[in-house]
Amino acid sequence: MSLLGGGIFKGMAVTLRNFVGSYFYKDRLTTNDYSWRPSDKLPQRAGEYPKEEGEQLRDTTTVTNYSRNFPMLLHDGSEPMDTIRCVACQICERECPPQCIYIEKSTEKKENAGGKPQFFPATFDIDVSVCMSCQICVEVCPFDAIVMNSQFELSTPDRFGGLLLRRDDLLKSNGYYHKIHPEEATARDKRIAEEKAAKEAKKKAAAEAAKKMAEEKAKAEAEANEGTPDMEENTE
Amino acid sequence: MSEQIAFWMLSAIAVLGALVAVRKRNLIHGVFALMIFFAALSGLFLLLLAEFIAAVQILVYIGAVGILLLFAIMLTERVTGDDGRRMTSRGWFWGLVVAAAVFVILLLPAIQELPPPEAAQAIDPSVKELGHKLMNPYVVTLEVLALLLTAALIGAVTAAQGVRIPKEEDSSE
Amino acid sequence: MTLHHYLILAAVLFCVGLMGAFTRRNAIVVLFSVEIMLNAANLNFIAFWRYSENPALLHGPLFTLFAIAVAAAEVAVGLALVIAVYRHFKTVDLESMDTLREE
Amino acid sequence: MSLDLIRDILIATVPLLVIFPTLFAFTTWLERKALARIQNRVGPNKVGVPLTRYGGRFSLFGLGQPLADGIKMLFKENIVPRDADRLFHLLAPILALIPAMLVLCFLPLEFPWTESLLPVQAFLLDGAVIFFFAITGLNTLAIFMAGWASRNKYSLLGGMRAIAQMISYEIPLVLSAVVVVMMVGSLNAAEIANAQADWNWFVFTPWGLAAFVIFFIASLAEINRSPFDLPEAESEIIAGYFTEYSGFKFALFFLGEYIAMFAISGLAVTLFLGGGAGPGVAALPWLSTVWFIAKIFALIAVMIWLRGTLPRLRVDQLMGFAWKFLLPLSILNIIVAGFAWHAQQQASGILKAIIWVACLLILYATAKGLDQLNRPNVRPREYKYAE
Repeated sequence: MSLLGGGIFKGMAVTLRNFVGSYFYKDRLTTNDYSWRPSDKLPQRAGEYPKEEGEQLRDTTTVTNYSRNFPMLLHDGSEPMDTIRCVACQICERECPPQCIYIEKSTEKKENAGGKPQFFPATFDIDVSVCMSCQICVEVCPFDAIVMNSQFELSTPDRFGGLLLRRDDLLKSNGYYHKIHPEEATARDKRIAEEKAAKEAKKKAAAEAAKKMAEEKAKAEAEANEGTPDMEENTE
Repeated sequence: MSEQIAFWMLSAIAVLGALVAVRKRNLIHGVFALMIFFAALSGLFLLLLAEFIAAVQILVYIGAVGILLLFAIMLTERVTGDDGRRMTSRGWFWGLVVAAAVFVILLLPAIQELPPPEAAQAIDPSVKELGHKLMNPYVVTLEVLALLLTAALIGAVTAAQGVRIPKEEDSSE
Repeated sequence: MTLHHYLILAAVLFCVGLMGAFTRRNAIVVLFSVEIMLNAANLNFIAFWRYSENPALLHGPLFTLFAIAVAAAEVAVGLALVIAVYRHFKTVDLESMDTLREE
Repeated sequence: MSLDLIRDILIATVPLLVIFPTLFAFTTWLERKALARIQNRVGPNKVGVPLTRYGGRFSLFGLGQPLADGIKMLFKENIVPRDADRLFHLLAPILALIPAMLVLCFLPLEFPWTESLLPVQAFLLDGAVIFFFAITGLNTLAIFMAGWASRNKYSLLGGMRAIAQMISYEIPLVLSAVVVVMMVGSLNAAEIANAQADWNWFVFTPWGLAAFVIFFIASLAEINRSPFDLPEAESEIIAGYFTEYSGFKFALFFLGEYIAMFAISGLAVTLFLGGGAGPGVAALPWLSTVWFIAKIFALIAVMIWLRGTLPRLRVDQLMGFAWKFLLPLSILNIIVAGFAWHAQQQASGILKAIIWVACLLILYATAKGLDQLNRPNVRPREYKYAE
């Protein structure tokens, strides 16, 4: 026989403990104090953080490593458009449930990080007012070109243009990715390296196999050339 | 003086509310006009020092009857409450004539046959006295009323639940 | 304010209700009108009580109290009937419920 | 005569219209702070007293937040849906506020400056308590009006839910107040409060305690507070009846809701918690107002606490709780109170104690039995694969 309504009292005891505890144990409070300077101007576009880059990075890295907000595009080098990973295959655009991605493919090819001439996105827009942070674009991308950012300061006074992130807003370096999501970035890089190695190995093996095949073929042909008269005889 | 202002205002609101309730095409607007009428009437009861009746008027008419009417409209009409078809009934003219005739018949004694107007006596309205009256001389009436309400409740539930109508009756026009 | 004022007001309200009941086709509006008439009658009772010889008897409020209770029951049953009728005829238009009429 | 009357009425009512909206602003801040602390957050702490800079040194625990919120609400765009019924869309928030403000007059709140105005004070009305319930019921209409006028199915659903819920919970609410009315023999709010002088609060009797618990639960449902906030359930029907409201109209709804909270808590204080009674009142009469408001805030603190604790009910659980648990219990409570009160009139000392214990046992056993009867007939889930 439990006390009638005992569950409610138990729950209230838990919340009371949290309430009182939050005043005495500072480590209970999970929020960090948000450093906004009164002199900061309001950003005109989402992601334009009115702070210096260092501070901005610190701000995104103060949130936990597992925080994800909206997607960003990765590049590998110092010059974003030379080493962009995205090849404008438009898979993410098709898969996006709220259809917040808009891509225009470039007309000509250009060398990218892989050293091969590839298409690149002439336009790559994400409407963050529509995006629901589902991370499906990240799942489907075959080139590891799109990953989740954790930047949260996105407020702007402009409801329409300000919340539309352009390609150049979205491009972030791999180093930045390593800073905000170290574990995930390391795992991803490792996987990319392994895949690359496997590809290389496969290529090598394929080349060897082709060589072997060619040798065998040559040998067989030589043998065949010798044996053809017999065969002709046999068939006749 | 203040009593007169209150009377004229409340009676104007009551008559207007009743007229709108009766003539408005949109039924939901009509119900709200009806509630304004009930509220004005409750004010008139208060003016007549029948404060318990005024409270009951609000409680029963606005709180219960009005809501019930709203639900009935939502169940039977379109949600917007617009009565799209022809609003007036066939014999509307004769209806008006009869209403006017009844008005005259009601008005004549009110004006003529009563003794000259007398001032209201000072009374001490007491809910307690009303309660004692309900419990002592009128207790049988109260019990019968309770039975009636129960019967009405059961009747309403059965009527609204509906009897299973056979299929062929449904299809016949 | 005298009794006459209240009686005339009640007469006006009653006739407004009567007019509604006679001139509208919608069953629910007819129900509104009946309510208006009942309330006009209640106003009469209270007014007569207030200006009566012996208000301490509380006849007016008591009668009105019973009338309100009966009216509440009436509305409940009336609306239940309207809904039942709506189920059957798919309308609350009083003039299209004419199954008994000879064609 | 007329001018004096008008002056008296103004003196009696204007303080109510000033004090309670001010308390409303404070309560929103209190609620946000308390809920934040319950969830181990800090809550609003940036906006300071007026005229200090945003995030400045004098933030004073964020006490300026209500003011900032109010200014924001005032300047927001007022959006009316294209198909909405414009008149009703405008009237609904006003109609939501009026009854809530009106019933404040029925609380026996005596301010020092109103002592000379006894004839105009509404709580001296002979049927103050029944008027209170009658006028609180008008809130339902405003909510329905808002839901219907928005021409939005979620709003309409919210409005319908609100009507069903408020009608259901009004019955236990009134029936639990009947116990007190029976014991005092009056519907007059001032008399009820006076009857509880000298610590004779009704909450200290078994039937009074049961009635208080029922009243408190039903009042939570009546003002759409968590865990009974189904009409405005964000996760199910967006925001219910005020989905289509923005700016100042939304603020009016918000204000109306909180004023209703004060009003119903004030009635609970009047009926069960001794009104303005408390230590020191005999010496300093104005302390009774302070005590009254302090008791209201105690009840509101419990409401906030409950909001931080309990999840929202399901619709069928909500209706079942009102009709199958609270209603039978409150009817039984009336019967028990009637018999026991009569019995204890003659009894004294030990017999009285026995009656009280018996009453408590009967009420608790009935509540427990009703609880058992209402338990859904489901076995605990058996896990086949998980341990």
